[in-house]
Amino acid sequence: MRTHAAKRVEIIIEAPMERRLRAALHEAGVTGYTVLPVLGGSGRSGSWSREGQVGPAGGMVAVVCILRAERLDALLEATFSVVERHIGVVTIGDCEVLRAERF
Amino acid sequence: MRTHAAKRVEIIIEAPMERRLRAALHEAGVTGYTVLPVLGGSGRSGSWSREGQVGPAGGMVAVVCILRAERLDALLEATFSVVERHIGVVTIGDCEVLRAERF
Amino acid sequence: MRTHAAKRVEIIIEAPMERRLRAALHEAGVTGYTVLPVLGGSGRSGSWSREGQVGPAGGMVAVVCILRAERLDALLEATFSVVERHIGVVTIGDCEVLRAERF
Amino acid sequence: MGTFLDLAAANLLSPIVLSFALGLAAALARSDLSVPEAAAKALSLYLLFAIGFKGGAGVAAHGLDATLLLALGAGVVLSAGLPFIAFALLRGMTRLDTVNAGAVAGHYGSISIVTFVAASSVLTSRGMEPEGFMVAVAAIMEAPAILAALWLVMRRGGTGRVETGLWREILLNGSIVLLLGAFVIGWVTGPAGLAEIDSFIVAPFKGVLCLFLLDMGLIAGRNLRACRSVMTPGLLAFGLVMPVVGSLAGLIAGLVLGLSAGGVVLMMTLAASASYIAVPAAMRVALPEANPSIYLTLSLGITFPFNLTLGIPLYLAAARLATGG
Amino acid sequence: MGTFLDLAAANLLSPIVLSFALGLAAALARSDLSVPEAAAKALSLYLLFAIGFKGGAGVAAHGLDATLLLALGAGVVLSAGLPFIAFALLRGMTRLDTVNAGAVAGHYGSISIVTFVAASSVLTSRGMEPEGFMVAVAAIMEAPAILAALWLVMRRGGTGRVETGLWREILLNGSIVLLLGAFVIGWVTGPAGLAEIDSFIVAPFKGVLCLFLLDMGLIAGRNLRACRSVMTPGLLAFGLVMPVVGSLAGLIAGLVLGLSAGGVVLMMTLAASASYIAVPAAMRVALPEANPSIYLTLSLGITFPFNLTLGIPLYLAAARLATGG
Amino acid sequence: MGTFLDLAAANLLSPIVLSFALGLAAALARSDLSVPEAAAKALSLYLLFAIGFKGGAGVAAHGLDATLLLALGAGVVLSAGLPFIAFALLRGMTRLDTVNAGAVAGHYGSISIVTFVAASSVLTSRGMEPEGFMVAVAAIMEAPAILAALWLVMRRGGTGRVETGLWREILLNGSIVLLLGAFVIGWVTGPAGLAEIDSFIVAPFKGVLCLFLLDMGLIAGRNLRACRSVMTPGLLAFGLVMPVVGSLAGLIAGLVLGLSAGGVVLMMTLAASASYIAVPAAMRVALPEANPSIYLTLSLGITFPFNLTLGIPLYLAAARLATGG
Ligand SMILES: Nc1ncnc2c1ncn2[C@@H]1O[C@H](COP(=O)(O)O)[C@@H](O)[C@H]1O
Ligand SMILES: Nc1ncnc2c1ncn2[C@@H]1O[C@H](COP(=O)(O)O)[C@@H](O)[C@H]1O
Ligand SMILES: Nc1ncnc2c1ncn2[C@@H]1O[C@H](COP(=O)(O)O)[C@@H](O)[C@H]1O
Ligand code: NA
Ligand code: NA
Ligand code: NA
Repeated sequence: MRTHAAKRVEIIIEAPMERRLRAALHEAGVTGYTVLPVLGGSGRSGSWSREGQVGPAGGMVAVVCILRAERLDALLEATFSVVERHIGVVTIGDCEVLRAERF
Repeated sequence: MRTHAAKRVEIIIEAPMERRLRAALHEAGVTGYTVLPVLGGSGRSGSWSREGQVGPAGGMVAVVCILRAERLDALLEATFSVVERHIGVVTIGDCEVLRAERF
Repeated sequence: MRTHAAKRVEIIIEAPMERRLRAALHEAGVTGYTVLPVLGGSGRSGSWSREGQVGPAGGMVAVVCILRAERLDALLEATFSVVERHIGVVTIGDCEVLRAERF
Repeated sequence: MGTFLDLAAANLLSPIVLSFALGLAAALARSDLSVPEAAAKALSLYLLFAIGFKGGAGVAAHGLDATLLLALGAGVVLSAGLPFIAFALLRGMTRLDTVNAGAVAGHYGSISIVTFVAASSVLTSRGMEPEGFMVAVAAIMEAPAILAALWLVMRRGGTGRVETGLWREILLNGSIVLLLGAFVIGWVTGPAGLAEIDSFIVAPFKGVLCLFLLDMGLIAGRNLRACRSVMTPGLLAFGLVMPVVGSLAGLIAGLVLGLSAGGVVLMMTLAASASYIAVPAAMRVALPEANPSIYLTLSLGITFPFNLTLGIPLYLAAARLATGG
Repeated sequence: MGTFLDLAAANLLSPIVLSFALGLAAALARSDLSVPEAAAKALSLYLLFAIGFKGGAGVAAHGLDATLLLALGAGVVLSAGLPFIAFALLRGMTRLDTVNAGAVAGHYGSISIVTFVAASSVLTSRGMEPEGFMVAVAAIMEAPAILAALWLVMRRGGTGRVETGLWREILLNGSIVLLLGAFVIGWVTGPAGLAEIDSFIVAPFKGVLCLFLLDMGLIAGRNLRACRSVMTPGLLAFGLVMPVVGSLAGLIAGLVLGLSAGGVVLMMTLAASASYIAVPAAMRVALPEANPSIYLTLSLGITFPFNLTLGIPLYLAAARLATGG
Repeated sequence: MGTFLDLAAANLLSPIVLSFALGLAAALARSDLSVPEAAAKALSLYLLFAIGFKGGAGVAAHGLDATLLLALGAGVVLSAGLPFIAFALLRGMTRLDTVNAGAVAGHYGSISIVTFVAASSVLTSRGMEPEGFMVAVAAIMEAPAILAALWLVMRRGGTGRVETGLWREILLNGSIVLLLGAFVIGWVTGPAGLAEIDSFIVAPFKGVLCLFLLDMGLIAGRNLRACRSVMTPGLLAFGLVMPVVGSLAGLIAGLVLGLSAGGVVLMMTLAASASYIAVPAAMRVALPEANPSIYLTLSLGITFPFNLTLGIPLYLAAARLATGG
């Protein structure tokens, strides 16, 4: 089956910043992404889990975005403007996609 | 530690199609996969989030499937038969696995 | 935007083992990871979904860990000590990261 | 007319409708107020269980006769017939293509159980106890409309796919099973069973309904915000006219069957309401080319609020007039 | 015998058992009816809190004597002892290997708190108030069985691993902590405390139990469907015989302690029931080689439904006969 | 003093406080007891809806005068003013930098609605019905403190960012909207509306509060365990002193306004309590450099338990003394 090269970007970010990340992606013309829930984690600021949370301030979400390589920079710039001062992890990987006309 | 090359396929698909995808994978002999919940997303048909949903019709799930490269085509064909007329994103990436005898 | 090479490890493991995996990672000096919920799946021990579960014994979680290549072996060893006798899938992929000083 | 205005005013100022309005307003103002999905689903399980059980206990208390079978038959006819009327109206009033018109039509033959619950609650407050078996009529009306809609589309060359397994999904969908199951349990255990659990399913019922409608308001509001673009004046008009047309069919059916005034109101409400759970899920599978924004916005964003606020008092006034009840 | 048949018939037609049956039937028919995990967990928190609190308030009302300590001791002995009987039966009746037999045996020494709750609710309906402290006996019976099971496996060269941290997990598992904590709160605040919150924990209790058992039926049914393949006639027979054997041990313990008829029923129920939450979680960690399908299907798919439907009326009839109560 | 000790003892032994203590103890002992996030959120929606509705129904019953407006004004002044006092205390008692001190100060100007609910519940038990409009005062006190805190930080060269959209998020956050919305619904539907749903929002209220506080105890305990390292004696002292200082400001405001004894208690409680939902979320966005461990541990781990256990009886005793009520 024919596939096409693309990039898979994964952004783990604080829940209160999700709306802002979505807006920044939108402005940068990145309109395809999927948001996954996060149960807990660990990082420099310690270990946390959803059970110990009250309200949305402490949680995180993972945003997965598949896009063509040439649009990667626009996405990274938009993402960086949001995560800059905030907690967050951004990774980029290579992948192949089916139905490339979607991206 | 010894690892072995494999493929990682990620399928983002409408929740009402999950049962059908599972069945198609099963028929194609792909019996190893994991289903993750999805909170929301954005695509050509606009932006959505779980909060605005009623019933299962609008939600999506992510299916992750690790398998040996030689079985990839069977999986893609099975997947395509299900997502063909439906909303859905399919990506394929390379990975290494521990305990390759499982795949 | 400048990025740096890193590894992305994904561990799918039974929920009752999550605490032990966290502890093992911590001991191995791996302090950055994120835990995602899992809805269901299929493997050699059959197919399951969260709906058919009672109590935490049957569920699984996915742990995603981004780290520098040179620390990969420590992580795999720690992980293996926990998943050895248990159900679980471990995959390793290549990725690039923003803000490499975090890893 | 005075009756209708009085009824409408009383209805609009009830905690139930105001809770819905609160949710709607919050969503339109883009507040982040939200009811967790699991909690909303739990509330709906509660409402289905309670309304089914009470219906069954009512049947146990008042006995049963041939009217039940006739009412079930009328439900099937309404559910399968209304999509044809809806389809014709849609082709006349809007520019929807066959697939989308068929998908929307299917929603209007089927029913909204929450609208049914809200109408039941209004009837209970007014002492107009309806026939308990109307719960079974509600359940039987969910599915036939889907068949009618697919037939409408396929007759015109559409590629609706009625796949193996879809029928089981539709007929055994959770809401139907719980509603009918609770109905049977209520019937079997009767008033004694009801007495055992009435402080769970009767006393707090209306309060739970308030919280549930708060969430419905939030969802309807978010839906309206997201889907403004698909709304045309024609669609909007259809979303307001179709429930009234449907309710007339329900009125006739109710009168022919000789139902009580309360029963007639429920029959009208069922015919007037549009599905937003079972049918959308089936349409995603069978008619993936149809645009969900259109049918969801119509049934959830237009017709549901209309029925909840003005429709129910209208049907109440009409049923009273017609039955002299 | 007449008594048992009457009791069984009444029990089988109660809303509680019918709700369970509805869930079971829905799952076997592959309906997509489901209770969200968070809602099911919330219901179980409610039930544990309510039953613990009421038990404690009961102790506060009726005072306490040495029987509590003796009952706790009996609970420990039953929990640690029954796995040996279960293990012997399993080796005789089935072809399970040591590890699987040990794992199953551990489940049958421990208890199912929902079975306990259902039995309590039946007793309350019949005016047979049991001793409040039976809640504490239930809590203390959860863990000893695990130790016994691991000992059984390791004695035969199995590699059960009793890792640091596992004991804390077992002894401080959420259910035990909440049950005992609520028991203490009920005891401390007494009837006055109960009066403050009884419209939350007493009045709606049975209705909540219905919804919870609906979910238990769904889970048991899904489990049975998924795990048909592991069921053998021998295992099935064990799943039906072992609760009766256990209940006899419970009967003897209850009579020796001089408990009330209600207390004897609860002691029998505890001994007869098998764990499907705490022990499976512990076994996944300590005996990962054991097949969860076997022990979950036995305790959840066979023994739990048996106890809920026929077991409880049987124990009730036996306890009445034996105590003359 | 005798009064305070009596009140404190009665409060400490209430099911509400004991449930909180149970959660705290379970978390500190590392039990895995937990309330699912969706269930906890549902409980809080219930509490907000119920307390708002009852407040509004109270206003409908007792009428309204200029005191409401004055009380709202006092709320704004307290909310905007207390951060300055808190900031000064923090700079004196601790070594927090500007950003962290500002972030903490903002929490103490704002309020904890659960503390308010707990105080209301104590007042209701004692027959000291407070003014219904205090619910609106609670809502209005959430936001001004955030503005004050950001001003404090920016004045000293900090880079607090008050981005477009943040204000809408703060003012339309779900809790405020639900609380005020339910207040309005209660007001519009009045005692008749309350009668329709009181078996949902009045009767089970205290029991629901118990379960909710169980979860608050779990969260506070987990927070304390995770954040021990950031706690210094200075911070601890601040977390105990600040609520008392705040309550004095509230006392003065309540007396000046001429509130009832119950109203004075609530005003003191609002001033004394610290936010742990709305303000932390706003601070993550506006002051990301501030350490969440510090402000969450202070408001959730220190001040909240203090208010719940000793604070409320203290404010009750003080208000009685001061109003002679
Ligand atoms: N190396 C990593 N791999 C995966 N997730 C991470 C990593 N580092 C941090 N995270 C996630 O980001 C959150 C905040 O990280 P930090 O700012 O380092 O405390 C953590 O709780 C994790 O959920
Ligand atoms: N490029 C993408 N990357 C990740 N997820 C996507 C992408 N495009 C679409 N999706 C997901 O697929 C759903 C439907 O997409 P669409 O059919 O384009 O509206 C979206 O809501 C997203 O959850
Ligand atoms: N090849 C695979 N790809 C993704 N997930 C898998 C795979 N194999 C197993 N899993 C996950 O691991 C769980 C247990 O697998 P198993 O031990 O093979 O039954 C499954 O239920 C899946 O969630
Ligand atoms: Na209809
Ligand atoms: Na047992
Ligand atoms: Na305050």
